[in-house]
Amino acid sequence: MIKFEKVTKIYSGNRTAAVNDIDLEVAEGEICVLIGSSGCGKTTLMRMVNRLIPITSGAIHIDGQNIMGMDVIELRRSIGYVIQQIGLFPHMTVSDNIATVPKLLKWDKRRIQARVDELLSLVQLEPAVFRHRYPRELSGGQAQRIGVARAMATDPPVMLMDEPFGAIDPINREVLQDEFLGIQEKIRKTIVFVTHDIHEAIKMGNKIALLDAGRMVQFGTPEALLTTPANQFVKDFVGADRALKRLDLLKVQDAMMKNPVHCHDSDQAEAIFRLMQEKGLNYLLVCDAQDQLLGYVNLRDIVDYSGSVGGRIKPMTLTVHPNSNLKEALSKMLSYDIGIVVAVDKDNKLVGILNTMTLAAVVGQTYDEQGGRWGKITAGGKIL
Amino acid sequence: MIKFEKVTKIYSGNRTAAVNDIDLEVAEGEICVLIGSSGCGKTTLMRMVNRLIPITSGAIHIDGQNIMGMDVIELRRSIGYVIQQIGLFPHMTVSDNIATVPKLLKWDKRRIQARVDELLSLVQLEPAVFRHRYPRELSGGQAQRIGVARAMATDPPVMLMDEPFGAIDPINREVLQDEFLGIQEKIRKTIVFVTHDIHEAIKMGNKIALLDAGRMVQFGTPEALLTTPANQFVKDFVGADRALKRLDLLKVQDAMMKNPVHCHDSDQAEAIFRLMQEKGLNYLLVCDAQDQLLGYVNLRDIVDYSGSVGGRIKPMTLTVHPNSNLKEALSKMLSYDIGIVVAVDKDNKLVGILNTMTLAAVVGQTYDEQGGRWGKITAGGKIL
Amino acid sequence: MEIWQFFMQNWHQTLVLAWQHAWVVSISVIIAMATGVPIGIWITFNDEAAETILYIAGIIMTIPSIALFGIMIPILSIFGHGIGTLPAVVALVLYSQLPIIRNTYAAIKSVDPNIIDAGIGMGMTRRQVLGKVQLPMALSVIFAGLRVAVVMSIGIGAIAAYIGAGGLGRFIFSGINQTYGTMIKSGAIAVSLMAIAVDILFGCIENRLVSKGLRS
Amino acid sequence: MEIWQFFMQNWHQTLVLAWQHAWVVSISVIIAMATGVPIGIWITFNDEAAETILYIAGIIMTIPSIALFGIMIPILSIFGHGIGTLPAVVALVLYSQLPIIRNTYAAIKSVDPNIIDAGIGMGMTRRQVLGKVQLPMALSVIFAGLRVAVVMSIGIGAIAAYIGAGGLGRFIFSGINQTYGTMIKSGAIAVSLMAIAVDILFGCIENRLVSKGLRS
Amino acid sequence: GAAEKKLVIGSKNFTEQQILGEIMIQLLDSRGFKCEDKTGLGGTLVARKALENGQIDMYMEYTGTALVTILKENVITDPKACYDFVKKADLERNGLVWLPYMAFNNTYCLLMRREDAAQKKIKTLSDLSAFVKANPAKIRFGTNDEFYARPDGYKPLQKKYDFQFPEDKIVKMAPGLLYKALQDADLEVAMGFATDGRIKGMDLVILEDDLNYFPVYNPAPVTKKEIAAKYPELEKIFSELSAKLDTQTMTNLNYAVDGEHKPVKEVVAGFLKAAGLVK
Ligand SMILES: Nc1ncnc2c1ncn2[C@@H]1O[C@H](COP(=O)(O)OP(=O)(O)OP(=O)(O)O)[C@@H](O)[C@H]1O
Ligand SMILES: Nc1ncnc2c1ncn2[C@@H]1O[C@H](COP(=O)(O)OP(=O)(O)OP(=O)(O)O)[C@@H](O)[C@H]1O
Ligand SMILES: [Mg+2]
Ligand SMILES: [Mg+2]
Repeated sequence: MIKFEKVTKIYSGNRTAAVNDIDLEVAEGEICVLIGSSGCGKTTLMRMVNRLIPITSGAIHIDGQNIMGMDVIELRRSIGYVIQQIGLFPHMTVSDNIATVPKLLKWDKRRIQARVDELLSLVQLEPAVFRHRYPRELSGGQAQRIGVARAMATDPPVMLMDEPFGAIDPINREVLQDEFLGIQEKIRKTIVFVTHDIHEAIKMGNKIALLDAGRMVQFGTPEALLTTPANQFVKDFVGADRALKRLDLLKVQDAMMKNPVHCHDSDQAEAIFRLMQEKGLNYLLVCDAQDQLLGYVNLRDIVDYSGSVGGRIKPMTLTVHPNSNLKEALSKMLSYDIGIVVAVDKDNKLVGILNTMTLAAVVGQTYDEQGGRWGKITAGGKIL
Repeated sequence: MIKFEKVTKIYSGNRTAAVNDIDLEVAEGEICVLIGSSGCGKTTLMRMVNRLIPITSGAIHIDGQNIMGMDVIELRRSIGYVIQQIGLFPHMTVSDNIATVPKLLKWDKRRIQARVDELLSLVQLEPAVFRHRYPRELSGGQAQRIGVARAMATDPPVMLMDEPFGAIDPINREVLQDEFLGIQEKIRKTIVFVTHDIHEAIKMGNKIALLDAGRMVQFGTPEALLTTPANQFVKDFVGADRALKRLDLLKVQDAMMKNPVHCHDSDQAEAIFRLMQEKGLNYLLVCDAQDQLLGYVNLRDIVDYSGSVGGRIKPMTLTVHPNSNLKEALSKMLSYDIGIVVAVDKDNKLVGILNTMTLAAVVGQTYDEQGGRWGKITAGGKIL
Repeated sequence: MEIWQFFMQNWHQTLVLAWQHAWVVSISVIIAMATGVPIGIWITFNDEAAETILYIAGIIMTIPSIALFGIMIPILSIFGHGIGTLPAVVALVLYSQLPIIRNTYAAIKSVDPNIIDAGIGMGMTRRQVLGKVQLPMALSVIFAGLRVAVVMSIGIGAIAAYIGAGGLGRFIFSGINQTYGTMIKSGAIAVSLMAIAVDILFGCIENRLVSKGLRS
Repeated sequence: MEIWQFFMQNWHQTLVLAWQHAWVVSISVIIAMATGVPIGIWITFNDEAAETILYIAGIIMTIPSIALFGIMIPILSIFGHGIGTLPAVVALVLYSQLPIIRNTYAAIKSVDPNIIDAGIGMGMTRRQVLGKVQLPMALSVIFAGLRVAVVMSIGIGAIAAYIGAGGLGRFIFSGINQTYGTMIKSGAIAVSLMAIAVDILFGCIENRLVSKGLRS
Repeated sequence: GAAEKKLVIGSKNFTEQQILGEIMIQLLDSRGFKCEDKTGLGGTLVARKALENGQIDMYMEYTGTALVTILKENVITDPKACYDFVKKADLERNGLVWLPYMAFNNTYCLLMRREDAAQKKIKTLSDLSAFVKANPAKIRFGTNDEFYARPDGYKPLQKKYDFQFPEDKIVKMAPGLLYKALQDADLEVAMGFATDGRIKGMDLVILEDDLNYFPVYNPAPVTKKEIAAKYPELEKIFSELSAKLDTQTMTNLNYAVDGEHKPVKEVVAGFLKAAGLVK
């Protein structure tokens, strides 16, 4: 647990505080994401934790112990620090960079080598290719990943990560985030994580702290930040599309309507036709006897058709997995103009259905005390 | 215009090419965004343009002239280069850093100072505070912005920007992007722009080039990348939510249904009630005589009410500007469970209405040759 | 105390010798800087020349001053300056080259290549990269070389006495020949004081020239 | 040619003197490195000591060798080594301090603070930051100082002859006294050759020690 | 008016030479010359080269030094014969004119501490030879390189007196330091110069050259042919000086500077006055 108590930092020569009276508690085993505008004091706040810069006033405690009372070397060794400027040692190979702390701790050679290779693979770099490179022979994103690997080398219980994935492409970033979260699930480290990417903040953070000009503006779960932003600044920061961003947090299974209306391929077309007409439906999903999705039927197609609906099924490709996030579902929904998306499990069993209303029902608020239809939009509609 | 012809780069000591047989044409006055996984050769490709690294084979032409035939100093002076590693001169103040090239060109002092202040303001840094700082006294994002300002100092006709906004928070980044696009609208520079942020790529790029392992995978408009990704790699790269991303490209006015159904506050409640019942509407928008949006009426509220509907109006806050992008509109739409959002112009005049169907109509494809309703979703609906 | 007395008794001569010493050394140092630093810079462009130049500077440094004078007298006599200030200055300039050239070379070579890259990328000429980036960043190490050279020059400036250029070396050599400890010490102390004074001066210049942005 | 003849005729003495010279210089250089580098490192931690130490090293460098011997003979005579190798070594060690200390100091001070920061942030002790970060990165500039000191030592190693420690200085001083040009030149050439040889040796060591990652 | 009679006077850089240089300056100044002071040059090599190349007009060289180290001839032990030979040879070979030589002989000598010599009962070089033969390990000998290597130096001396210091007991060092080393008992025997003031000052004794081995070293002003021709009066001026500078006088002058630390100028002025050479 890292606890900041009224922490203030004023750089000599500056008139304003870089970090101003911050109270913050990062719970044991949690990831606390720091976000905020450029220059708001995120790096400064971090660097006070491992005593790279002195605190002007206030105190920081780790696991209840004031950091000023701890042995500074041990303090820093117990903290993995990913530097914003990357800061690889230019005179050391990639392998030596990663092995820096293990070597300080006098791990034996084989263990070090194994760990280096493991970490290189973790950050998606081929050990055989990169082990003996020097930093100047790396691309920006590769160097950044080596920086992350170096900080993780000894699996320190606390990590300070200053924009660790900032220079990495989306695919690799997602892989790294997932790997990292995977590790975090097993070894619960206490992590302070800076990012400028709200999606990353939402994905990685158990808590998010939003700073502005050295002060804490809001501290809470990603959910809280998106749903109840404390003020206009927070709203601006998370973006006008914050409702959409909340979809990142949610899974299809949280929002979908379970057991949606459908028929079976063995049902008689006439009966289904009548039913659809009665309910005013133009389409209906069709499953087999095991409830596996087969497709859908179009009202038109079964007019004057006798036999089972199975003969008139059209394939349904707009499906999502109940575990996917709602963003993806929404995107699929918008990819075609039908306004729904169907959730099937890994056995292709129909498990739910989503439309925009159901999405809004999860992330949105009720606008009027009573639901109702706005009706079909009349393009170029005249005044009534 | 920058033209790459079969450009290949193999770093000495490497077995594989960092840039492999790239053909690319960045049109005059356009921004070409380079994206691709970390280490795919973006920086390498850029640095060949201003001859910071030699080309192994192939040729690069600027405005039809082979760069190898140009005076290298003039070539570089005509190109603003934002370095991925920022690379500020540590021994110079912020102001001197920005003024480097103007000083080389012997601009007079007053002009330099005015330009420095202008650029500092442009990158959202208070000149009075930052002018005399040294790079080590800046935060990561501040330093990066100085790097951008420095490259823009003499308004070079060509710019190479290597992740110029990577370390900047979303608010400032958006401001910078907009300022930059504003400038670009006036002074049409030819720009190569690297980013890892697909949103940024979509927003900034006239064209996007996606590289993988040194090779060009797809080159086209952002639209094309999102709608017709060349292969699975491109799909993965732009993300599963690429339909949503397309919303970034579109404005409300491109998608909204114009002249939606509505009534006027002076209309008689009985007539409107009848009309709504007839059309099966629960809600209806209400405008005044000048077509300014006043709010909406709920069917329930005008039952047994006589008089003009003006007396029963509820306020309508879910409005967007026709110029906002669709992402924002969708987000608003999802914020409440009513499934529509109303577009009003700056005079609060009702100009259109959006729902998910209209959105899908713009970004999505028609799933079935004939539209129709999937009907109300029945939660826990039984098999019919 | 004796030393104080010595100075009191010989204040006039002390001043004259100190002045001669300072004069010879200042000229030498200025010339040595004006040659050594550019040479050091130049050889950063030319690795082959670098070796040769550094070896030559090394060889020069190993030539005993008397031998050097023996070589120079016939040559400089052609211009009527076989003895006196000129050969002393030439000798000091030659001896100062190695520390100045080598430090300038090493300093410029060890500037962070990323920063140089930034300069080149902005369209600086080689000369501009040097003047605006490499030199300012290498300054403190170049100054280390200069300060060694200056102190060394003041020290071996005593040899000016060998060749009739006077200087505080006169006290020292006379003192040695006379086994006159006080005189030796007085000469040595005067030289040391001068060395410290000039070193402090150079420290101040260094402080003014080295950018605040480079200090940690 | 004469010189070649001289060497042929005096090969035995040449070898003996060269050996003495090399011996005195090697010991001196090793001791000078073993003292100067640590002192240079130490004063990076202590800015006040830095000034003092550097001034002292400067003063020492300005003391003429003969005067230095004059001071040392009575002191070292106490241990029965008033003359011979010991005072020669002491003198060379003392003279080498300034270039070594100053370069070590300047080199370490000019290492990029961001990189040092990375080391400190990882929990390195001061000593480890020094050994693993600062020294390796400062190495080429430190070597510049060492190489100046070594060449200088070989050059002024000739003074060992003054104090009965032999060395190639004997050729030079005898030659000077006898106005025997060939002998002077032979001595000077032998010294220069030794200086170049040792400088090349140090160049190789430097090449091996300085990380490939730092070369541009 | 008459053209100024300008002369540049040099000297080597040890005390006796400084005194001789100053004597020439003061003497010539009093006889209507205008002298420029370039005394204190760093040794025979520098002074001689400076003279040959016209950088100085005159300095005092020792006959023995010129004979042996410059002209590379064999030793002559008679002062007059030596002088005559050098004068003739230097004029013929190098165009240099030797003016009248001074009476004193600053030859080499071997020195010991007074009480040590008394204790070891050594008075002459023959005594030393005997002692060394008897106790080779008990005696250390200091010399400068020049004496050690000179054709009229240490090696022939050994031959003449038939003795040999063990090679490891021979210490070669700078002459300025020899006296100090001898005084500090780092040495038992050291070479020296007969007129050196420190012999008196440090209470040392000269071992008598009972076999007349050492060559003669009478100093004489040396100048270029052209100067000697231009100023014929020089001959007379220095012949006046010649007789006044005997070994005892020179030793005393040296002692006044080396031992009593009086300024050279003052010592010389006193001498010239006392000798009646200037008023
Ligand atoms: N000096 C060098 N020597 C050897 N290999 C190099 C060198 N510089 C870059 N590379 C390699 O070339 C490839 C392309 O590097 P480049 O810097 O162009 O990548 P990039 O696309 O800019 O990546 P990033 O997004 O991570 O900055 C990488 O695999 C890198 O490891
Ligand atoms: N050494 C320093 N001296 C003076 N001011 C400094 C120093 N370091 C940082 N600052 C200032 O303190 C403020 C906070 O800096 P900090 O580096 O903590 O910002 P940050 O939140 O990490 O920003 P970014 O996202 O841009 O990295 C900034 O305004 C910066 O200019
Ligand atoms: Mg930061
Ligand atoms: Mg890159």
